[in-house]
Amino acid sequence: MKTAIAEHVHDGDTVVIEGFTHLICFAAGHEIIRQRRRDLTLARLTPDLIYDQMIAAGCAKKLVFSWAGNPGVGSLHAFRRAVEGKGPALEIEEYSHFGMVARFQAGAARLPFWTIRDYAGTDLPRVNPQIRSVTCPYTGEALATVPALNPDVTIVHAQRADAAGNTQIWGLVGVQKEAAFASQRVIVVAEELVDTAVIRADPNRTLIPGLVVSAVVVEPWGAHPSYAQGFYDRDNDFYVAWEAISRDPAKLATYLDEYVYGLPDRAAYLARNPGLTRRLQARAQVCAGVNYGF
Amino acid sequence: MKTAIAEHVHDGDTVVIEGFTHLICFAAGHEIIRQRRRDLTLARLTPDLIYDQMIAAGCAKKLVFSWAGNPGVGSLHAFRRAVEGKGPALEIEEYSHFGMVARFQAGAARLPFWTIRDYAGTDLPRVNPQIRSVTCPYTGEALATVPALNPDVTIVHAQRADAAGNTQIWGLVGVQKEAAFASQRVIVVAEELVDTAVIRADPNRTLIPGLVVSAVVVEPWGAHPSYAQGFYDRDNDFYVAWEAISRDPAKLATYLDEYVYGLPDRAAYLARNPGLTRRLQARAQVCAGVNYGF
Amino acid sequence: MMASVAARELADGEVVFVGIGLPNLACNLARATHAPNLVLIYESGAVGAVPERLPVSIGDPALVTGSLMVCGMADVFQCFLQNGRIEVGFLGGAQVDRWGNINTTVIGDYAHPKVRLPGSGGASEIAAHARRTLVMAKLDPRAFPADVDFLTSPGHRCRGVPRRDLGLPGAGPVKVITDKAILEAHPTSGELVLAALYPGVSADEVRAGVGWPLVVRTTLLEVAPPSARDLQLLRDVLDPKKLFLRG
Amino acid sequence: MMASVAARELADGEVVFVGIGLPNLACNLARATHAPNLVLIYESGAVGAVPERLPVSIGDPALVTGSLMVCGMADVFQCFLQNGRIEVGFLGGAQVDRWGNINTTVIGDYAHPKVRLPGSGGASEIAAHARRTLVMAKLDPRAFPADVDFLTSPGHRCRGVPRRDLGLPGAGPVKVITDKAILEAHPTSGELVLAALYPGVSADEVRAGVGWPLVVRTTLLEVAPPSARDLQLLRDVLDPKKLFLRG
Repeated sequence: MKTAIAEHVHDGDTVVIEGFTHLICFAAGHEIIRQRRRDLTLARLTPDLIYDQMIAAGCAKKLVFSWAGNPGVGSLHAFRRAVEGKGPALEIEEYSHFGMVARFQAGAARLPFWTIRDYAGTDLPRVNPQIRSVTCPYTGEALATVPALNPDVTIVHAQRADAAGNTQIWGLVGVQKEAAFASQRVIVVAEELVDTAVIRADPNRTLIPGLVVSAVVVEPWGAHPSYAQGFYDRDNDFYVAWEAISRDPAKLATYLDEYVYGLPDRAAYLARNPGLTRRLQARAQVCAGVNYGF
Repeated sequence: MKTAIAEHVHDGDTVVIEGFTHLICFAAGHEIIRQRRRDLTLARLTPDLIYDQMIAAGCAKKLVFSWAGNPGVGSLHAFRRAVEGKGPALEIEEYSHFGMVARFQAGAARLPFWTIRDYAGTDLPRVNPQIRSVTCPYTGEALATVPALNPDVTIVHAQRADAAGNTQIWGLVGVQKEAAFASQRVIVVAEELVDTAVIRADPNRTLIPGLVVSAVVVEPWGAHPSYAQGFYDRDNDFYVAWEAISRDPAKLATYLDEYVYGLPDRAAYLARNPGLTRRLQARAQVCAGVNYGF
Repeated sequence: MMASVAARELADGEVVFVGIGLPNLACNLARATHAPNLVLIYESGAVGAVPERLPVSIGDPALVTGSLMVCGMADVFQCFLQNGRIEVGFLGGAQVDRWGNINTTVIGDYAHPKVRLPGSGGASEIAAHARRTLVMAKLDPRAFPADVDFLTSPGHRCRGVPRRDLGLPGAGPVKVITDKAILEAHPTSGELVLAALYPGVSADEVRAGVGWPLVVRTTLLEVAPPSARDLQLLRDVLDPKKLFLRG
Repeated sequence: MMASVAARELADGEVVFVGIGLPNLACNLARATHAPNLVLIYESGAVGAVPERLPVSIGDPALVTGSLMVCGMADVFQCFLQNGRIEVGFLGGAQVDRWGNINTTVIGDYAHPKVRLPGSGGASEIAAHARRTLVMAKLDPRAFPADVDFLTSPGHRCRGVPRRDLGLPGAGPVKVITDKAILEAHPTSGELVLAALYPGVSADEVRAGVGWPLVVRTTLLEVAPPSARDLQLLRDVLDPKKLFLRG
């Protein structure tokens, strides 16, 4: 992880750590904080706790997002302090989920924009000049457009990948495929490194091909407190706890000291959280395979 | 099959039987021929033998396509006779594969058009006025557009589906998902009817949800001479044989009499082709399952 | 009470775009009672979910396990929502105004907000594309201003422009389910009017919770209280930990 | 011979968009010899295919079994091809003209064709987006006219407009591999010129197979014949049934 972040994430980059609730790579975010990257443009649909931590750690110059809350719990207070003028400044560029998804689709297709039927009547285009419109060459109607998002680096957490970066994900897949294809560089962080034969045995399961991947990191439990279907559950208790931690800048600083700066890597993080793996370990519910013969 | 076609395929409809080489539903095409549907607009990327047969049988008023040949063998002669003025007239509307895929994407997203970087320098826009262009609201460059394709009915052949039409496909998936979502009505023809529990055991495998499906037909070997991964191989010998059959209108008429009009259903078709199932039966090469537990 | 009232709005077999919290409770109550074939779709990509536990987030693993389909978010928004396959969408927010517009973005000025809220998420497209939407919010004059500070999700009249002139495919918020009453959109003006009261609630109490002169329907209905069965299901089965039920 | 010559054009590890027939043979020959890590992508959606039999069609089940990834065709064209991930694309056609434009649509007039050909398929987008393309066709004045009857796939100059003015991302057809010689695009004009001859072939024989006054490079190279290994692989292993090899 150290080398992958050092090589592929640079100051000033546009960085995407995707994953919708599922497979959010906290391990990569923590390493970026440890390596003290600065002036990053952080983009993802839901900044979630990981970007709140990176904002608090001073990594972010700008945030591009569509929903900035702590799902089912409350606020991302480091983000709120910045935007409400009670903390270090943070530029924001805001869309809806569909708008962000469409930006990644355009990026993945290497088109300059994507067309969606959205934003009519809302105030969002008034505060975001990047939301524009095109006229349909067939019906003459006006439709909304969003610009392509092509990150410098996208980090995708996955259940398994081979050494070449051929990556398989199941459960919620969010916009990881689009973000990876849209990106200049891609880091895949896998729960499990598997032989290519495992990938080739079920090719329809492959979400991201190795030919777009720059680096593969094997990091078990690397998504905690997010989750990995079939590996471990979401740590909802920590998400609840974050409300109190992030509300108090001092508490937040202490958290970063103890769980990020103060630790060398994810293995140490797990050691620092005794009982975690036992508490969240997934039970087995394995599906049947399908026949690829002919 | 009889009822599904009778209820959902009407004279004058735009009909899509999709499947790229894989899972082309010949059983449905034959039933449409038997029920003597007329004035259909047939749309598919590759008309393949099934549309050549439907053209020869007089079902088609118009063909919308992107590659009209017999893959690796030669021509679709009924199609060629019509277009070369040596047979009953047939309107054509022609795109490239990307153009047809994009038309289904626009249809599935219920947008009036789709944008692609294509056709610059080619003669296709000169002969197809439906290929137009938009100006990017960000870069100012001109990009090609194709109009949405929203069929009246789309027929998708699948390895398995439940009674509600929740459909799982593996191997080549072509544009079936987009065609189904773009369509007013959808008929799913499955090799195997499975309990919903089988679908729910591996939800990432589901390509088409039951909520867009109008009818489910169970028709083993319904794709022959096309194939179904894990069930039976492509009948390449028949594709080769079609060259001689379709080249001679008399031979083609005889084929339709013996294998379509002269037979009540697919079961009779299989009986009429002794040794077929033994020759093409797929060998078992089953992949491992994945864990959906948490 | 709100969850139980919302559940009654769902017909069996309908396709519902579900949010977290009370809407999720309402949907699961409906599934457990009169609408066993309700199809729950979450913006996270879970289709036909049958959560065995109350999901804390819309991306909960329990929504995936045993669902009918899991798809990418591009499909959720393009093929389901924009395609018009969603019959009912649930919305809530910090502010709901006279026209059913919703604000989940900022209180105060966008550039210098008093309170920064999460933002749209999928709400603006649900408000635009779901065939109809149901809004759930507790009455409070600050929560029900005459006009929202920021218009995140379009209702029946947006900054003076009638919904029909905005080319929005869906019918918009047909009902606003509060903790004291149900407001409905006036068929022509689109203004929210008082349509039904919860047992023991007066029209004045509702007026006091709304930041504009609330029009009251001439024939005011009384909302039936939750059945014993509903309450038992909600308290003992669906939300035993009282994650979302309060009182 | 053509397959063997084409195979030499492929570097190990390159991402190749493969068509059926000779291009497929060339790719599998390259994989069996100097380019074991060639990534074969078929427009049908098979990525990193390792066909255990010679595929008769680009949708052959053998391309799926054991491949690295199977994706929908929307991904093939948007995320791989239009995205610029394809390094080499193979093309062929009934007509290849002086500028490397290809016709696979009609011989004669489009509305009243003498011969109706299959059409573009994915060829026009491969010609536009692959970083470079290799064209394979047998010499014949009818197959190599000065200008194609119908321009299906753009080369270096389309109806008078230079490729660079068309905004086409790829470099276009860098080499045309025939049964007698290799033609290459002139670096500035984009016109196909004679670059290399097969053993025992004269420039005049090649001129006779081309429908325009063919320019011949001053330094004309001779193409090395296929190695014994190549011939043995092609005849005994890759195409034992002679499906695509003729002579």
